[in-house]
Amino acid sequence: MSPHIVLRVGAKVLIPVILLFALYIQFHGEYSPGGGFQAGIIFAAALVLYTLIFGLDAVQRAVPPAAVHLLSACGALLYIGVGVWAMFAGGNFLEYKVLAADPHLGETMGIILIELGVGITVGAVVISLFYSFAGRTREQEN
Amino acid sequence: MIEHLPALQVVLPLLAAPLLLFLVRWPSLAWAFTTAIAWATFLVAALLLEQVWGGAVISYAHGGWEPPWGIEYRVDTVSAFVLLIIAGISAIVMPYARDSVEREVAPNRIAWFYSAFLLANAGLLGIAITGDAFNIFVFFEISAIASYALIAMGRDRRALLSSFNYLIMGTIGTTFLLIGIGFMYMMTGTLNLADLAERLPEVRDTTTIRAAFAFIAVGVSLKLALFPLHLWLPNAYTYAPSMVTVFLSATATKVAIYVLLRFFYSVFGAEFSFGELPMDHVLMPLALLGILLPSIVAIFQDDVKRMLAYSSVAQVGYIILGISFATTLGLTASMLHLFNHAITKAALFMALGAIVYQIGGTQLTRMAGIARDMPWTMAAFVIGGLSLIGVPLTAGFITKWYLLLAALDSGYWPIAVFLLASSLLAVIYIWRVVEVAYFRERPADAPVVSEAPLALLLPTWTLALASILFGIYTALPVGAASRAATILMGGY
Amino acid sequence: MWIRNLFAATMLMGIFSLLAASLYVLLDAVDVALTEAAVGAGVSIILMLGALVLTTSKEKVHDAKHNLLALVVVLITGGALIYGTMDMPNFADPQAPAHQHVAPRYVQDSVEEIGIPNMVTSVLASYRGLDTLGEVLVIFSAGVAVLLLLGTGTYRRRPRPPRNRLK
Amino acid sequence: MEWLGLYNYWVVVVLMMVGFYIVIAQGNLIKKIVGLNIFQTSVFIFYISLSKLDGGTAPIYVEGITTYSNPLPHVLILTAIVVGVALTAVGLALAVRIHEEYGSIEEDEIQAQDEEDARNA
Repeated sequence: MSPHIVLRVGAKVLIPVILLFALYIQFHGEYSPGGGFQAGIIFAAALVLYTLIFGLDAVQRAVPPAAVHLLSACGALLYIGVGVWAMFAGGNFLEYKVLAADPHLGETMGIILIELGVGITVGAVVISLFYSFAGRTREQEN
Repeated sequence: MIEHLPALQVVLPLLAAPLLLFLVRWPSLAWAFTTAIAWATFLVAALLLEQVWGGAVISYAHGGWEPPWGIEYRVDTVSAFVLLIIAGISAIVMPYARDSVEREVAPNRIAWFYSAFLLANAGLLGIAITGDAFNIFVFFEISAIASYALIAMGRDRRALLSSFNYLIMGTIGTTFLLIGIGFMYMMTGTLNLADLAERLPEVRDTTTIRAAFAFIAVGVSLKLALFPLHLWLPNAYTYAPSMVTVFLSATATKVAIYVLLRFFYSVFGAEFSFGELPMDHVLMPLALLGILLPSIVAIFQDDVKRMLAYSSVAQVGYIILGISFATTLGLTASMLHLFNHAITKAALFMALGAIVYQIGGTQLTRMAGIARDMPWTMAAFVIGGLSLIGVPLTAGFITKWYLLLAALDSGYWPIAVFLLASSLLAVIYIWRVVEVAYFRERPADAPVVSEAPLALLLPTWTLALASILFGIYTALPVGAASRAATILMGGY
Repeated sequence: MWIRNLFAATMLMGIFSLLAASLYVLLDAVDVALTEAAVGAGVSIILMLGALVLTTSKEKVHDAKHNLLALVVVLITGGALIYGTMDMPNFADPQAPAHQHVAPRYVQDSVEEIGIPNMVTSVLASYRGLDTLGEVLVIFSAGVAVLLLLGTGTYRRRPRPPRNRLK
Repeated sequence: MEWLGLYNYWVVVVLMMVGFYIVIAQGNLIKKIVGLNIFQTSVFIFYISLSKLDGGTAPIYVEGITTYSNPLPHVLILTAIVVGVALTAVGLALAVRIHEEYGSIEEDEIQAQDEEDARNA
């Protein structure tokens, strides 16, 4: 545990802002640069920062590795799921137009959903990569 | 659902791979699920081949965006044939995998292992089915990343370094491919293969297109282990887990060859590749050297798995030789060898996997007299070996026969002699194994072993019998191969 | 290349990425710049540092025996690339074929067809949605691969077997 | 003037070759990965520079602007960057495991150990 009060308070102020920023990047990607991929990475960066200051155990208690792995699968499944949904709705794979009565609405909905899938998978995988590498370090030290 | 078959071909394994992460606690359930998916994929591939058998071309526009704006899946006889090989091998290898993987991989990693296997499988299928140049790159990387992990799961620590070397070589290969695709895009403004084929003739006299051709040729050659760019292959195949060796040896290099064929014949066109650029004069010496030298190296190997890995490099040489004739007959021989070699090599590696399962290794010294303890396994190995050599009534003979015809047809009679001579090299290395396994005494201190379990023997024998069956009943492979060759010669 | 300290090499790699990212901004590729900054200067560097902690940060001094062959290969490749650039259209030429065939539809019609102002997002998610699915699965397979290689990173509860073997 | 229009590609080629040289000439596994990263990033710069248009702006629709840079290469490179980081992660994980097994990340030292194993076997 780090005794540096400035770092700890600073991080506590900073991390919610980073998470908010990640959400902004995620859902504003249609209008400005950004999207699921960048948001996922920023989200993961917030957790990495948390780890650096509060330690790996604290983070893994909050976000257990097993959950992260399942999340990474869920993101990919969401993406493929939207594609399959479009198939059942009468279109081709990943044809978002058919998801709603209005093609524009369908496209927008599809894009938001798959971007969400991208964001979840990327964020979860980056966290999982970080866990794997950081966990090895700890094992070696023991 | 029939119109969605092309998408399902790739989406099925892609969908199953993340789902396996939910089955980490139940390894046998993970295995059963993967097997079901592999067989479903095989069924889809068979249906696709049936649909395009008469020469039809299925085009499937992802997202409903017509090509070249969207990404297109494009199935003709060539790709359906390759799809059938990949899906067929992965369907047969799955029943075999259960025992073999249980012995070689830690139980808490089995679900991840199968997930990586399905990703590799889906990646290869995706390469074979897609009609978009950049999509080939993306799916190359999916299958590559999954295979690096699969190879590194070998129990020997040398598996790690061989996987790392494969990663470096493979990435250089795909980056070259990326450069080539970029150059082509720059000159034509499109990424769709069929569209490229249409627009390339306008600009084909530019240096940029020639450079693009060179980069794609070298990049893909790295992936397909064309001599002398094969250095990553022997180690990777030797140290990988048995099931991975079976799968990759039968599929990974084959798909890379398919990509090479697509670019040489369909996209650039035979006239450009072999007429304006002297690709036949580049490929033929490489193919001949690639048959000769690895075969000789194989004779001096003491590890049978490694011996067969070198033999795989030599077999790639045969396929490239067929391509370098640039005739329909030569291409038929190549396509045929894609199929026959996949079956033969998979049978051989499966037999070796059964030996690894029982005695833990495939060094010749450890295999002395093994045929007495494991008669069925070794008998399957001998059948596979005969097919590898090209003895009549085996699948291997059919390809050698067509290669011979193609060589004579093009007037290269010295190559016909060379083919016979190179088969003798195969006789020598296979005989070395047979001699040790059948005619040496089992060492007194060797552990007593029994025959491999039925779950390993059945798939091995299925493939061994298949390599005899397709040596006698040739309608399916020869029919598909000659149709595929005609389509390739005809351009897109 | 000549730096023996791998930490310094990693940092230089990060700086290279950041420079590349600012170049992308100059070339109008804002989405790519954002990603390159996040990935090249963020994720890659974190992973590199993690790997360096687990391995070693000092490189052994080598003699330069294989470098001649490498140099020849690199020069041939570079020569081929330069040869390839000879017939390329000029930089930023609006008449270049790359901007003529497929791309105009993305630029002119995507807003109308999809209803989203960011064309990169439209192309990424809709026109070429399959590539992006591929991208998600690439990163997913990297996750699975690292799990297979390094494990989950949680404590192993049971005592590890090697200790018993020593007795 | 015509030749000057290509100079930026030549700069990219030089960068690519630096990265490529590091990959094949270096014996250190981590440095190979650094080289691979530089090689790939240079290819990305090439793609992005071919998407630039004279007088174009970033491809986000704004009323009144008609010239945009070509968005397609941007999309391709977004995908390629992700592929690159995935490869980096797997390569580094392999390097870590190799270090655990061999105690070294120098190619020649590892090969020496393997040869010694082969002699002892």
